[in-house]
Amino acid sequence: MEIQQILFFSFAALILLSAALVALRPRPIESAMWLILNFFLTAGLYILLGSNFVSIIQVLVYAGAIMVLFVFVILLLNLDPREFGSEAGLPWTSLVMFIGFLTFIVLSLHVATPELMKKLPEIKETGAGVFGSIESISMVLLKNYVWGFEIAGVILLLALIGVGLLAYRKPPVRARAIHTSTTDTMKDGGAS
Amino acid sequence: MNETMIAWAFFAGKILLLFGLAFGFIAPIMVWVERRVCALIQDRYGPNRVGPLGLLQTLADGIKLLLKEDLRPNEVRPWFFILAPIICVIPATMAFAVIPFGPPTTLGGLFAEPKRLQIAELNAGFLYVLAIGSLGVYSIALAGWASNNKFSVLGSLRASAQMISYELAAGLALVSVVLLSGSVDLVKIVESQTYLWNIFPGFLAFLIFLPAIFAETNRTPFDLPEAEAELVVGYHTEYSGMKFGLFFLAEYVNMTTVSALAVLMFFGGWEFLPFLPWKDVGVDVNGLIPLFGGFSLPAVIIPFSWFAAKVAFFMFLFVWVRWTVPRFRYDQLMSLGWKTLIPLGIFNIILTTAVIVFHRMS
Amino acid sequence: MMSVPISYLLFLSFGVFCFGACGFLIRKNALSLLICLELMLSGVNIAFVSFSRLHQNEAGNILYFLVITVAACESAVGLALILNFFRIKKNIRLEEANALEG
Amino acid sequence: MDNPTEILSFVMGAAALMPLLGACLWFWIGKKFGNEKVAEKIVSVGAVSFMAVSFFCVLYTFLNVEGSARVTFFEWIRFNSKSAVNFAFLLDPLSLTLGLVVTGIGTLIHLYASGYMHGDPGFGRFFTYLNLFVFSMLMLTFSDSLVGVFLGWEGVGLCSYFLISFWFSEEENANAGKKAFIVNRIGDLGFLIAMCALFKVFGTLNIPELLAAVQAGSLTPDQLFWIKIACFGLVLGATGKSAQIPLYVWLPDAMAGPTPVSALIHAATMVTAGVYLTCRMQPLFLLNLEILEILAFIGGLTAIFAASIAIFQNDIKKVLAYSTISQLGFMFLAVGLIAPVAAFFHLITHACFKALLFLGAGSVIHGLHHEQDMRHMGGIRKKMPLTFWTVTIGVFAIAGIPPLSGFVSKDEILHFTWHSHRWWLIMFAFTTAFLTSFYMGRLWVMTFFGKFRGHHEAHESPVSMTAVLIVLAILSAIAGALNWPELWGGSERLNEYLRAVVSQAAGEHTEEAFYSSLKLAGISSLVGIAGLTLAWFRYRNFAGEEFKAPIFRIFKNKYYIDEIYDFAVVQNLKRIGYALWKGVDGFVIDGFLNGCASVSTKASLRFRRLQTGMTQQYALWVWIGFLLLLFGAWSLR
Repeated sequence: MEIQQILFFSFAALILLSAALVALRPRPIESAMWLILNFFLTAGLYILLGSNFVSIIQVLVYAGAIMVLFVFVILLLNLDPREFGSEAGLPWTSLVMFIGFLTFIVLSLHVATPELMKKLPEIKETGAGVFGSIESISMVLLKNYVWGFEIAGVILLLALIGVGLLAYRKPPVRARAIHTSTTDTMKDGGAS
Repeated sequence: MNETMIAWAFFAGKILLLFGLAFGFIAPIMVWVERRVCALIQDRYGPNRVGPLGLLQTLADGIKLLLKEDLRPNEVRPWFFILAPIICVIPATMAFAVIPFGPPTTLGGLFAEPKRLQIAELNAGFLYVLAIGSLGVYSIALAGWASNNKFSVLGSLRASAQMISYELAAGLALVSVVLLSGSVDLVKIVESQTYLWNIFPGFLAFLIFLPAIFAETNRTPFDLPEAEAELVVGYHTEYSGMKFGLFFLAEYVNMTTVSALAVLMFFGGWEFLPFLPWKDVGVDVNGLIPLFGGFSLPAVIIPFSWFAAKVAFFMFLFVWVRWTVPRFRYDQLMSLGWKTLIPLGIFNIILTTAVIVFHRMS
Repeated sequence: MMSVPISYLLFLSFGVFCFGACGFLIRKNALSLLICLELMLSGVNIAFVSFSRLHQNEAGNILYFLVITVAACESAVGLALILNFFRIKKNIRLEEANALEG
Repeated sequence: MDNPTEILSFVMGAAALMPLLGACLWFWIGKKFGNEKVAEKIVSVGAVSFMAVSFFCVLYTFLNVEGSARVTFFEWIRFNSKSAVNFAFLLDPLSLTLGLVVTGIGTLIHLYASGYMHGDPGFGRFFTYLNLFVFSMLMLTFSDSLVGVFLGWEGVGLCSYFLISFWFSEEENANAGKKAFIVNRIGDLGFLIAMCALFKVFGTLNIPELLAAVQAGSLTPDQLFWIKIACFGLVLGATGKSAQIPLYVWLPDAMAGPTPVSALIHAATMVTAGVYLTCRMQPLFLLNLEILEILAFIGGLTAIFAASIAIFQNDIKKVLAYSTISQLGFMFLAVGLIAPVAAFFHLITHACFKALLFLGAGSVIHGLHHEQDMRHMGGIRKKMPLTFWTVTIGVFAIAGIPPLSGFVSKDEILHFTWHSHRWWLIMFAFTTAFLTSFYMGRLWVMTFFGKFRGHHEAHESPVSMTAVLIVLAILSAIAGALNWPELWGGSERLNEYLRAVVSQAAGEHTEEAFYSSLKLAGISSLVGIAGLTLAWFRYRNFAGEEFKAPIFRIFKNKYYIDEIYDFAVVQNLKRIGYALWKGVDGFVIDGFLNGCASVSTKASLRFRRLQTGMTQQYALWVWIGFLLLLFGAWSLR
């Protein structure tokens, strides 16, 4: 077995392990931590697959932005166990796990065919650069998928506006009063 | 020695050099520099007892931290409390991996091809630094949360919000530099500014980038997360001993990283002066410098030292600013980030793009 | 570089997806639910990137970008909703969000 | 605008659009504009001047068009690459003559109405409807396609409905409007059938092309059959709009509307649309002479039938309404006897003198403070001299006293009837002539002579009304000159003019014919004078007594036609409606719907248990569905 395969299997095992822990740990912060680890491992997997740019984006966006947001909200709420709820009962958990396992089996049956068992091809040039490099991806993205790219931008903008609307609260009266009084004092200080 | 072994030795040498410098030299020196400069600015002596000029003060401090009892308050969340300082150091160290510290060189003919003086020869180094740099926030968040202390939580909340916000500003500023250089490879970015440093066309970007890196590293005037007067010391209130030492270390390593980044992105990296690169002065980075007794050093030592000097200047700038500029208020910090730097950054990108497109067309 | 069959990568993708789905159903607080949603999307992403490699075609990588765009929006909006929910209910227990009970 | 066609299209467009514009304006102005008096002034001046503009436009066209012309405004409906319906006007003698009548009489009646409706809260609304009516009537008159005619046809019906039930706050008026509308729908069905049949045969609905195709001949029996259907439909439509047997019942009730409306719509213009249509489509009817026969018979029967009812009516407007029906019967008689020019001539003269009579009656009603019952009138000739004299001219004209216009036109119809040698029709015509002069005499005597039996003091109407009366009286007196028979030294101008469009047997110019026509004229004027005289002696000292013999009860009750219709049609329809309501709507449809509702209610009472409000349970269902799909897809491989 080559080193790449060893790496793949160890990464795969760790990804699955961390995914399981994301699903099974009761506290959100633990789930989030395991998910961050999962994302790092997935980024490693992407490097193995040759998609370097995707791998960096995985770290930059998923681990660096999205998960930070999660951790930030978890910190902000600073929940104790009473506030994030009790655990599901064993029957429900086992039912869900069973269905999950069944789904995995059926999905795997779909792809466990001889023609999908052949090895992945070697990486080659795609014209703009090596496969998976930033040049190659951006050429395709901005040539063939420019509408998708623009729509993604619009979606992000909409999400930004929506989140702003959802999260905005008028500052409570007291805080505003304090703010104005400080500025007043400052003015007074300046005058005298 | 066959070539493989040379390659491995080169690789190990790069790691040793960089991390040795970072942990064994820069951090201790910086602690000393900080205290001495502080004292200088405040018109007092500073540490001057241990060793010559108090240079060994940091060593003594380090020994003290290592030998101190590992205190763990009762109410903390145990795993995360220990995890936080560890994952504080990891990203700081990882970011170092792609920082090139000299021009690609054959080390005086040791190699047939010029080799990069960079641990991980990643061609998307700039993105990598950004990606890894954005991870530092986890340790702070975790540290605050795990301490189970109101001040700590507040501190880490502030830190998270601040770092997320200013990361955007820094990223936007750097994007315009990438546009100017036409690459995300740090070595190529430096090579693109052999004559014209990016600080000249990208001055606006630098103006955005500078406050952003101060905020990124939680340094004054943006050290809100550890504002002593308000939050005791914020997220590491509950930490002591070497766990605190790790936070401390990471801070200086981060400072080094962003300083190096600033030098690489804006100040021509290891090049000599604007419009006057080493090769025009007559320094061949692949050559050798003869020393006494038949010994010789690779000439690459000269640009490397020059690069280190530039980084050192930025580190000094950090210290200098810390002891001269007062702290921002939190809402001022946020409005500076979101209402000034980010719009300015977007405007800068549009402007840069327009200028580049116009330049290409004409 | 790596020489494993595509189906192994798909097994991995399915595994991550199913764990995410299970977590989505097992966890009782809204934050964990969102986290598990991210996990499911990540599982899908693995499949996309793998197919991209299989066909030596950047389309899969580009779909990855679109997916993370959606994931970012989804998590941002979801977290804002959770914050509002918390403001109203003072907890994030999902079983309290049952005003539409039949 | 140098091109004559362009000028024509501009002028005719203005003629049609002025009333439409007015209709849009008056409602708004009458409702919102300043105080009521100002609004009334603006509306009355505006409406009359708009109508006058419209009249002069038509007059200009009348004077400037040689023969006939077509102006196309825009393409309206395209059927296929070859045929389309244009929004176009057909300007030929027939339509221009009627157009002049419509706009001319219309202008006078607008002027009259501005006095008559003074102070009414719905002043602006009234003129809106009236102007809309004029627009529709012009569409009906000038459209060069049956679709356009139908548009106008429906438009006038709608306006008629609006105006009959103008004072809708009284249920009786509203019911009268509904009756008119519904009865007219039956006629409209005939029109629609005719349109469909004609389109089937000719593939076009443009009147000139249609008539050209008919005159080109060489039609197959199948086509002739469909043309016959179309003629039947047209006759049905005409009887509906022109209030002939069997669809006349709406017109007497239509008197519920304001008197100017009765004069304009239900005497002078709209009700003559049927006559106009049959004249316009005469070539079709010439292919089906038996239908013309039927039309003549319907006309004659309606004439005598309505006249016999009119004798026993006490409401002054009802008398005039039945008189209108009767006179329209005369016109149809003429059309049926292939004398469309005579019919059209009578149409014109009738428009003048019947408008005069209605307006005179309106003046009387106005003067007597909305008293319509002739038993409560009498002896007001001194109080209302202008009204008296003008109405006298109208009465003499309709009674056929020479040389007034009614004499000339009616005599022409009698002349044609006489020469048709159909004894039934001759009998009908002469009896009707006698009855007409009798009931008109009765009306005249009961209203203006004898003792005053009313409650309110009478007063003369304002100038805007009496002036109109005078103008109309002059017209009634001299309109006969339009078509004064050649035999008596006249020019027969109308005949010459209309001959281009419609065909009518030419009169003989022999000595014998002259004496025979003179004899006929003598008889008809004698009949008229006899009727008036009889009425004079019978009603000179009227004090409320009536004919007592039981045979007259049948006349008095209008042959029980309303009751028969009620029994035969309305009650049965109600029964069918009731059965449909209870059986189909109540049981089948409601049952089905209620069944659905109750099934879904019961089902949802069970299924709502699934709605636990727990997001994750929903997610589980989704997941299970997804799993089943996966299984299905896998097992189908």
